[in-house]
Order: sequence, then structure tokens, then C-alpha cells
Amino acid sequence: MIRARTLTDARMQAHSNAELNWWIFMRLSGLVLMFLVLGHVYMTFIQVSESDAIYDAVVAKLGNPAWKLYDWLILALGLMHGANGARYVIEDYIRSRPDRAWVKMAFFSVIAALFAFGTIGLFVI
Amino acid sequence: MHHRYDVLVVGAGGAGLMAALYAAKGGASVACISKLYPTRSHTGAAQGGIGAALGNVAEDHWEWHMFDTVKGGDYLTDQDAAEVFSKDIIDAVYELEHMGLPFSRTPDGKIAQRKFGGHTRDFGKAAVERSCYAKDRTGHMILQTLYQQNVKAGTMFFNEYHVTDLLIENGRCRGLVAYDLASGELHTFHAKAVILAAGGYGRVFKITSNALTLTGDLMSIYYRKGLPLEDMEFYQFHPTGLAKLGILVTEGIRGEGGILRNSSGERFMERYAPTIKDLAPRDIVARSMTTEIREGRGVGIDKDAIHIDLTHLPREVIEGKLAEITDLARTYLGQDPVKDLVMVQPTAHYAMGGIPTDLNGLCLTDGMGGSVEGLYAAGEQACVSLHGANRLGTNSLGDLVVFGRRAGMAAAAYARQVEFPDMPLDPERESREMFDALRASKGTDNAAAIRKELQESMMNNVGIFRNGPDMQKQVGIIQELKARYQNVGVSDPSRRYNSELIEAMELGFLLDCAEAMASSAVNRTESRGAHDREDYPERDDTNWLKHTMAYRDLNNPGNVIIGYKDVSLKGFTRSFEPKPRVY
Amino acid sequence: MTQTQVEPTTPTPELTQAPAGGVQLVKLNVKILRFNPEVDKKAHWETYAVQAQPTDRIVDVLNEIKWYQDTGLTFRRSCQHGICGSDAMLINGRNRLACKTLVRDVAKAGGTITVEPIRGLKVERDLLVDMEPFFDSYKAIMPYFINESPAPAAERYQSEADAELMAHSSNCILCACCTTSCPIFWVNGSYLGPAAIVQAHRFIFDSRDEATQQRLNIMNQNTGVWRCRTAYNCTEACPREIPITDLIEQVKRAVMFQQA
Amino acid sequence: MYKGREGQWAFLFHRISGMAILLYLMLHVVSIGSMIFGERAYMRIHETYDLWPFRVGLIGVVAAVVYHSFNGLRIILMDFTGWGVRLQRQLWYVVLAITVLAVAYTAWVNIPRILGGY
Ligand SMILES: Cc1cc2nc3c(=O)[nH]c(=O)nc-3n(C[C@H](O)[C@H](O)[C@H](O)COP(=O)(O)OP(=O)(O)OC[C@H]3O[C@@H](n4cnc5c(N)ncnc54)[C@H](O)[C@@H]3O)c2cc1C
Ligand code: HEM
Ligand code: SF4
Ligand code: F3S
Ligand code: FES
Repeated sequence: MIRARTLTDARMQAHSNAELNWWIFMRLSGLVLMFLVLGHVYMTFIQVSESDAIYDAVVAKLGNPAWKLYDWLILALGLMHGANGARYVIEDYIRSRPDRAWVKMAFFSVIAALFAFGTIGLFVI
Repeated sequence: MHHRYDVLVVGAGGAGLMAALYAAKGGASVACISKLYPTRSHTGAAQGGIGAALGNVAEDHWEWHMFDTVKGGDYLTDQDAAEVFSKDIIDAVYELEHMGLPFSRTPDGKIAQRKFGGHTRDFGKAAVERSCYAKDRTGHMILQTLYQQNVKAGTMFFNEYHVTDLLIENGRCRGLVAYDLASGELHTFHAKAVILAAGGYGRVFKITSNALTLTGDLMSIYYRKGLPLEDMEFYQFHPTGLAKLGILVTEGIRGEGGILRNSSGERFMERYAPTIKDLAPRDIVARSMTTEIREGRGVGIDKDAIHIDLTHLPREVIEGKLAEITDLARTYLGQDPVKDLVMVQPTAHYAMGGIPTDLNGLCLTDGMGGSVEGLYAAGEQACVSLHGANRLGTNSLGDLVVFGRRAGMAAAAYARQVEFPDMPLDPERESREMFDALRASKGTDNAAAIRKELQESMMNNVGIFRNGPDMQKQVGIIQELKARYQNVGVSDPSRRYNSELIEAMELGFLLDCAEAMASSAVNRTESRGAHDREDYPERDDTNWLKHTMAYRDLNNPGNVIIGYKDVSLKGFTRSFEPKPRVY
Repeated sequence: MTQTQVEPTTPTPELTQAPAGGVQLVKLNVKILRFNPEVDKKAHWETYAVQAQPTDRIVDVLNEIKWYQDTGLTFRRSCQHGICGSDAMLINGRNRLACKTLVRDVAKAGGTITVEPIRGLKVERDLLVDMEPFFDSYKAIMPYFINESPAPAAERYQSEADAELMAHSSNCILCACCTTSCPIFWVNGSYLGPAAIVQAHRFIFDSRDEATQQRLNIMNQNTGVWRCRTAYNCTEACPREIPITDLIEQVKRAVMFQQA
Repeated sequence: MYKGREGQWAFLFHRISGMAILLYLMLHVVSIGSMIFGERAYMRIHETYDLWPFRVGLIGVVAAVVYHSFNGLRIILMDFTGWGVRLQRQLWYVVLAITVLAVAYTAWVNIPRILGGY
């Protein structure tokens, strides 16, 4: 039999605003991403064909620091937004604690690696 | 399994929860045993309000409330109970508010009040706003609030445990036995004091506002021990149940200005109660409606219903203050009170009678002041006799909190003084035998069929209008049905969640209540309050200003012994002489 | 066990006129997901042929089956008019109270009505589920009024407008229709669920309650309001017509502004 | 399947599209990032994109991005305004309409490319 939570319990319980902050972040980053991503998609898939995105074209475009920043923002915000979204999904569907822990760990490692790789990619060129 | 608590409360409706709260406040260890999850109790269905002379809307005094209660009960009300009640209820309502109950409010922020049947100013001059309400879901709010307070207090709940037996030996209650629905096991509860608050038994009737689970279990268990049930002949029919279904349409609907109309659109209550018209007490309105129907002025296909007219009220009132019943009428009848007349019919509603108790809820064994030590009762199942021959609307919720509280305090005080009593050697024996008999019966009779016959015959023979021959016939029918009950077979052998077994047991309880009721009713040769006999149309104060006590004849099954108890005609400070009851 | 074998009948889409009283009866098939842990390894469907009036409640139909066809059928019910919250079930694919759903709302003559237990809670038998986890979530939000300051002799005052703020949330009957229709709750039982949040809302928006801060903190945890993905199933399912998602969003904003 | 209404499907599609975009983003980072290994490596990955399934897939990505963005906007409106909740159903149909239009436009632009194989 579960005892009801009492006022003392509630006062003592440590709480953090982590979930609230992520929630707000999802909305803000989503709003920014909306313009960045739709713009990017429009420019690369619609205005030009994917096959136009040959090596030289991409290198040429990324020569411009403004585009570098633009793409890096998509990379950073998109990965953060997406990673947190995926965390929600993982927490919902993976119900065993140990499984959830290692799946999250592995997943975040991949995201971190991709972020590093992408950033290097952008700024090396 | 064996459990031990200072105080046990049976039932988690308004009365049980209030009792549990106060027993705990009195320092006792308390467990509440209920066959339903607490919030499923039928107190949640109460709509209209809880009456208290707060005077938030119009001048009001507890003396007026006391007078209305006594007169409403056709002077069979015990006046000491009525006085305690009318005073205590004022504090009790404030206390509910302090527990957070979300009452509707007046424009200046006080608890809102509205008119209700039989509640008047200045000893009967005109209707007064006395019913404190939370929209039309007052009972729901009371039930929720009291449950919440019990969660806060950490009351131990045993939910979906059906009490099957009380352990009473040598005039002392020692505990009880309960059947755990989930496991199919019997549990023994050992206690210093037990409070019964298991609600009414409306399911003896076909058309009723009561839940399927209101089967008078604890009344029957008490009665089976040869202990008396008081005033069982007084059963209230509420004038306005949704046609065919019996689902209640609160009296608050008339308090807000709703009007009853017959097939020619006439406001017929003007003829029956010229002063307060549609706001006359329930017995009078229900009889007037039935008279209209009998004389061919009913509405509907079968001409067996009456219209309630709200269409002249503003939409905000209907959808705001009467949201609940608006939803019910729309859902079940497809009639929208905002623009349609709604079809209603009297519906079996409330048991004025029950387990006799004193002002502290202590259960009585006779009319001379004998009692069962350590056994208390409150709520609809008890008969303090606050309601006499007819209960006023809003006085039941008040009864729950006032007398639930008193029973809780008395039980805790008693438990502080005494040691745990000895237990009988084999406490579970009777319950076990009852279940074994039900399970072993290879009979072919169907419990549902018997129940249906009981409900239909009770409706016809011990309903709103009664007469000797019909009631006598009903006594016989009940005996027959009881004989057939011996042949009810339970075909489901499962242990866990065996609801067939439970329903069969409940039918047995219903049959007992019906027996006590029909026999008490045949016996009372007068018309008083809800007990209206065509063969004895007058109230007879010389012979019948007394309570009936119905005992099962343990030596001669099927026979009911009738005894009597005096009505206390004196309050502590005020008393009201019996007078003809006109409104 | 009571394996009453019931013949699944072929639908006959004709109306039968009962002799007395002009009562109209229609034939229906009722398909119920049955499970008795004492004999079954797995839940299975059983179909019952019944006759009912279009205005009958589903709970009437179930009672009819239980009383006269298959007495082993197990479900909770009590008040029969949508106030006690006992009989939440999955009827024709949606959570509803069996007593607030009429036959004509879910099936035509000759049609089939499917009835399953609500999801996300352990099925104990047939349509009856273990409600304890649901009530545990309820208890976790401190579901009781807290005001430690001395009470006045009469009532605490509250304006009509303030009382109205609780009008919806205090209407909840704890039937679990909402929580067990929530796609997040199905997969993630640690989510407190819409019913508990509605209860929290009732106290958070009570002008007399003094523990708003603590209640909002409870809501601000991983298992609280942030798990709601605004799927609206709860709102659609609520038999008391509580605008649940709206209330949850109000609580989210309250948490946000409190922390701001 | 639970017979939820608009909200349930809005949520489900949002979740699926979100995960799909994330997957795409991750692949996209790998493919573009392969630049640092030089033109050969990049082009080897890049040429596979010319195969028609990828071209069709692109339409799917556009659908997912457009749906997710506009439904994200819908969610934000619901979270921060009272009327967003009241109009959620209508808003969702607007989101769907925008998605369909965007997909139609992308398809119209892309089908010649798919058929022409260039
Ligand atoms: C539709 C309706 C509307 C009403 N409106 C009003 C109104 O507006 N104003 C007013 O004053 N009164 C009203 N009444 C009357 C009033 O609500 C009831 O009389 C009152 O609620 C009864 O409360 P109770 O606590 O005695 O019992 P209940 O609330 O019925 O509770 C009974 C409890 O006992 C338990 N129980 C029963 N049998 C057993 C057993 N064998 N073992 C264990 N537990 C058991 C049940 O589980 C339940 O918890 C109304 C009644 C109805 C039916
Ligand atoms: C383009 C503009 C975008 C907007 C406006 C947006 C908006 C949002 C919002 C508001 C949420 C929160 C949903 C909720 O809490 O109910 C969300 C969730 C999510 N988003 Fe985005 N997003 C965008 C782009 C992206 C991108 C690019 C990705 C992939 C990298 C992504 C992946 C996700 C995922 C996986 C979720 C979690 C879904 C869930 O929990 O159900 N989003 N998005
Ligand atoms: S919010 Fe509605 S659906 Fe949910 S438990 Fe309460 S009454 Fe039932
Ligand atoms: S269904 Fe669930 S996700 Fe939120 S809106 Fe209702 S709680
Ligand atoms: S039986 Fe009470 S809510 Fe349906």
C-alpha cells in the first residue's frame, strides 16, 4: 500500500527545473530550426537538385563564413533538439531501468561524435 | 487473515468517511472497509445540496430548520435529534468548507444557498434559501473532499472488501468478517468499536435512484441476529427521476424555479400545496404526481410520467447551476432542459428507517434503551430518527456529516476506555457457511430473475400508494422468493473476483430488508409521511405516534415480530406539537 | 470455470417490434475480451447475441449478459448514471463509461459492439483492471486541501470567479478513462497521467489553498506535466467533459511562470 | 488500434517525423562530413543519392520536415495560448494542408528529375 505524499515529503523532495528548461528549449530551438531547416531544404533540394550538390559546389558554398555559421547552427540546434526528442522517446518506450541507461548512453555518445565530426567537417573546409 | 484496529468503519460514503476522520482525530487506529473504492460510493450521486441555516442569502435560524425537519417528518422525527442536527449542521458545513470543499458562492464570496422542498422561513411562512450547494454535484464534492481528508490523515482503507458478518457476543461487538473480492478469502477484523455506514437499500425497488450496490447489507446482517430495524415502512419516493430510468433529477431544479406540469400543461401543484407549490416535501409531490398520472393526466407513450419545465429559466442557470442534470437529461432521454420539457417519474430514493441508534450513533437492541456495546451506525443505513416519516431534501447529506462525526467521536472515546474484547472461537464460521451454501447449491433458480420479481412486486405492492391486501400479498411473495432463493446456484467456481457469488449474497440481504419493510408497513394502519395507505388515509397520532421496531423471529423463520419505540417529542430547548401537516 | 459457450450469431439487420408498450428492440452482437487468470493463459474474444433497446446503456447490455447468459462475466459498475466512475472500458475502440454510452451511440441494429478492458493497467479478470497504480498517482499529487493558517469562525471567502476556476477540475470522478487513453501512459506507467494532473489543477487553482508551490514542484518533475505530448485522447475520453488538455496546458504555464 | 482523433495522430506523426528527421540529419552529417576525407570519398557517397529511391525518399524528408515544423508551431501555439488548444483540430488540418502542398510542389519539381534520371 502506497502512502500518500505529504506536505513534508513534497518540501523535502529535491527538484530541478531540468525538464522545464528542456521543454522551453524544444520550443525555442524548434522555432529557430523551422526557418533554418526549411530554408536549407528549399535551397538545396528545390532550387537546385541534390545532384547539383557536387563536391565543388558544396566547398564553394561553405567558403562563405555566413553559410558556415548557418549550417553549423542547424547542426548544433538540430542535434540537440533531436537528441532531446529522442530522449523523450527512449524514456517512454524503454521501461527497464538498466536498458534505458545504456541505450541513452550509447545514443548520446553517437550524437556527440556526430556533432564533433560535423563541426570539424564544417570548419576544416 | 486477521487484522486488529481500535475502530473499524464499514462503508466509505459520506457517513463512513466522516466517522473515520473523527475516529482518527480521537486518537484511535482506524480502518475503513468498503465494498467499493471510496469515491465510488453513492454519496457522490447526491446533487442538490446540504441544508444549514447559515442565512447567507436570506435570514434563517436553526429553530426554523428544526421545525421544518420535524414537520417534514410528519412529527415522527425525534425532536432531540432534530435539535442537535439543526445546530450542529451549521458548524459542519463550515468545517466542510475549511476542508476545501468547492462550494458555489454568492456574489460576496460566501457559500451560496438555494431553496429546497419543505424548507421554510418563520415556521412555514414561505420557502427559504437554506441548501448550501456546489452546483448540482454537492454529494460528489462532499465525497471527494472527505476522501481527500482521509488520504491526508492516512486512514487505512480496505477497498473491495465485502463485510459479511458482525461479531456480536453477549451484547458486545467484537469485530467483523469481510470477504476480499480480489482473493476470494475471508478476513477477520478484531476491533474495540465498529461503525456501520453502509448506505441504503433502494435496490429492493424496480425504479430507483440508488446504485446497483445499495443492497442493505449491514441492515440485513444486523437483522439476521434478531436485532431490530426501525421504521422500515417509511421509504421515500423522490418525485423527479428520469422517466423509466429512475436516475435522479435534483429537487434543486424546483428550487431554482422548475415547474411540474401535467399533460394539459397545468401547474398542478398549485392545487395540492397552495403555499409552496412545487417546493412541497417529497412525499406530497410524489403522491400528487401519481394522482395526476392515475387520473389520466400523465405524459409520454404510457402516460405514466410528468413534465418538468425549465424552459423559462435562463440558459446560464440551467447549464451552470444545474449542469449535471442537464447532462443526464440530454444523455439518457435526449431532452434538452433549455428548450424541452423533461419527462420525470417518482423514483425510490431514500430509506428513512434502518438500524436504530441513539444520538451518538450507538446501536439499539430494543425500544427500551438497550444497546450493543461498541457498535455504532450512521448515515442512510442508520435511523437516529432525524427524518421521521419523510426526509426533507438536503437533510441526508447533513445527517451524514453530523451523525457520522458524532459516531466517530463516540467510537473513539469508547475505544480509549476499553480493552480489546475476546474473539469468538471460530469467527468466520457463519460467513463461511453462507458462502459454502451458495456455492454448493446445485439449484437452478436464477438470482437475477428472483431479484427482478422482488423489485417489480415491491414497486407495485409497497410503493407510493399502499393498501392492506396488496401489502399482505407482498409479504407472501417475499416468503416465496426467499424459498426460491435457497435454490439459487452459483455456477462460477472462481475464487478471484467472483461477482456472481457477491450478487447472490446481496440478493439475500435485499430479501431480508424487503421482509422487514413489508411487514412493518402492513402493521402500521395509518397514513403518515411517505407511508400512505388508501385503506387508512388519516394520520392517527393517538395510536401511531411511535416508531416501529421490526425483529426477525429467530425461532420461526419468515415471521417478523413488531415492537415499538417512543418518539421523543421534546427537543433540548425547543419542541413542536404535532399539528396537521399542510403546506 | 464457467465456459458458457455462446453461439456467435450472424447479424440480422432487422428491427423486431416487441409486443407491449411499443418498446423497440434491436439485435446486436457484443464481442467481449474475456480473461480469467484461473483458467486462461491468454485473453480471448467471446461474442454474445443480445436484444436491446437503442436507448439502453451498454452497462444494461452487459448486465443482461451477466445475469442471463454468462454469469462469469466480470466488470465493475455501481451508480449506472456516470457519477461513480466504476465502469470505464474500451467500447468500440474508445474509452467510455459503459453507463454513459447508449447502444444507439455505438451500433446500429444488427451491428457489433466490442468491449475491452481499459489499457495500461493490469487486467485482473475480464473487464476489471487493477486500479491501484492509478490511485497511487492520485495520492502522489497531495490530493487534499492545505491551508495551515487558522480558519475563520465561518467560511473562507472566495469570489465566484475564483470558484469557477475549479469548476472543471473538481468535477472529476476518478474513472481513469483519460489516463488509460493516453498514448504516453500506455507505454510509460511512471507518467502521473491526466487524471492526477486534473486533480492537481483543482488545488493549484484553488484561491484558498496554500501549497501551490509544492504542488507545482511535483508537476515539474520528469513524471509530471512535461510528459504530456498533447495527444488529446484524454479530453475526448472524459465522460465529465473536462477540457483536460486545456487544464494540463494551464498547469504547464503555471509551472513555467512560477519558475520565471 | 485506439480510435483516437486528430490529436492522437498529430502526436504520433510528430514523433515519427521527428525521429525520421533525426535519422536523416545524422546520415546527412556523415555524408557531408565525409568531405574532410576528400572529393573521392564524398562523391562516392554522394552518387548513391542519384538513385531513384533516394530521390523519392527526399520527398518523404520534405514531408516530414514540413509536417514536423508546422505541427511544432501548432504545439507552441497550444502551449502558450488558450485559443491554440481550442482550435487544435483546425490547426492540425492547416498543418496537413501545408504539408500536402509542400509535398506536391516538391514532387512537381522533382518528378522530372526522377524520370529524367539527371
Ligand atoms: C441520486 C441521489 C441524490 C441525492 N441527493 C441528495 C441531496 O441533494 N441532498 C441530500 O441531503 N441527500 C441526497 N441524497 C441522499 C444521500 O445522498 C444518501 O442518503 C447518502 O449519500 C448516503 O450516504 P451513506 O454514507 O450512508 O452511504 P453511501 O454513500 O451509499 O455509502 C455506502 C458505503 O458502504 C459501503 N458498503 C455497503 N455495503 C457494504 C458491505 N457489505 N461491506 C463493505 N462495505 C459496504 C459501500 O462501499 C459504500 O462505501 C441523494 C441520494 C441519491 C441516491
Ligand atoms: C524545423 C523545425 C522544428 C520545429 C518547429 C520543431 C518543434 C518541435 C517541438 C515543439 C517538439 C516538442 C514536442 C513536444 O514536446 O510535444 C519537438 C519534438 C521533437 N523534434 Fe522537433 N522541431 C523541429 C525540427 C526538428 C528536427 C530538425 C529534428 C531532428 C533532428 C526534430 C526532432 C524532434 C524529435 C525527435 C522530437 C521528439 C518527439 C516526441 O517527443 O514526441 N525536430 N519538435
Ligand atoms: S478527468 Fe475525466 S476521464 Fe479523467 S478520471 Fe477524471 S472524470 Fe475520468
Ligand atoms: S492523452 Fe496524454 S499526452 Fe497529454 S493531452 Fe492527454 S495526457
Ligand atoms: S456505473 Fe457509475 S459511472 Fe458507470
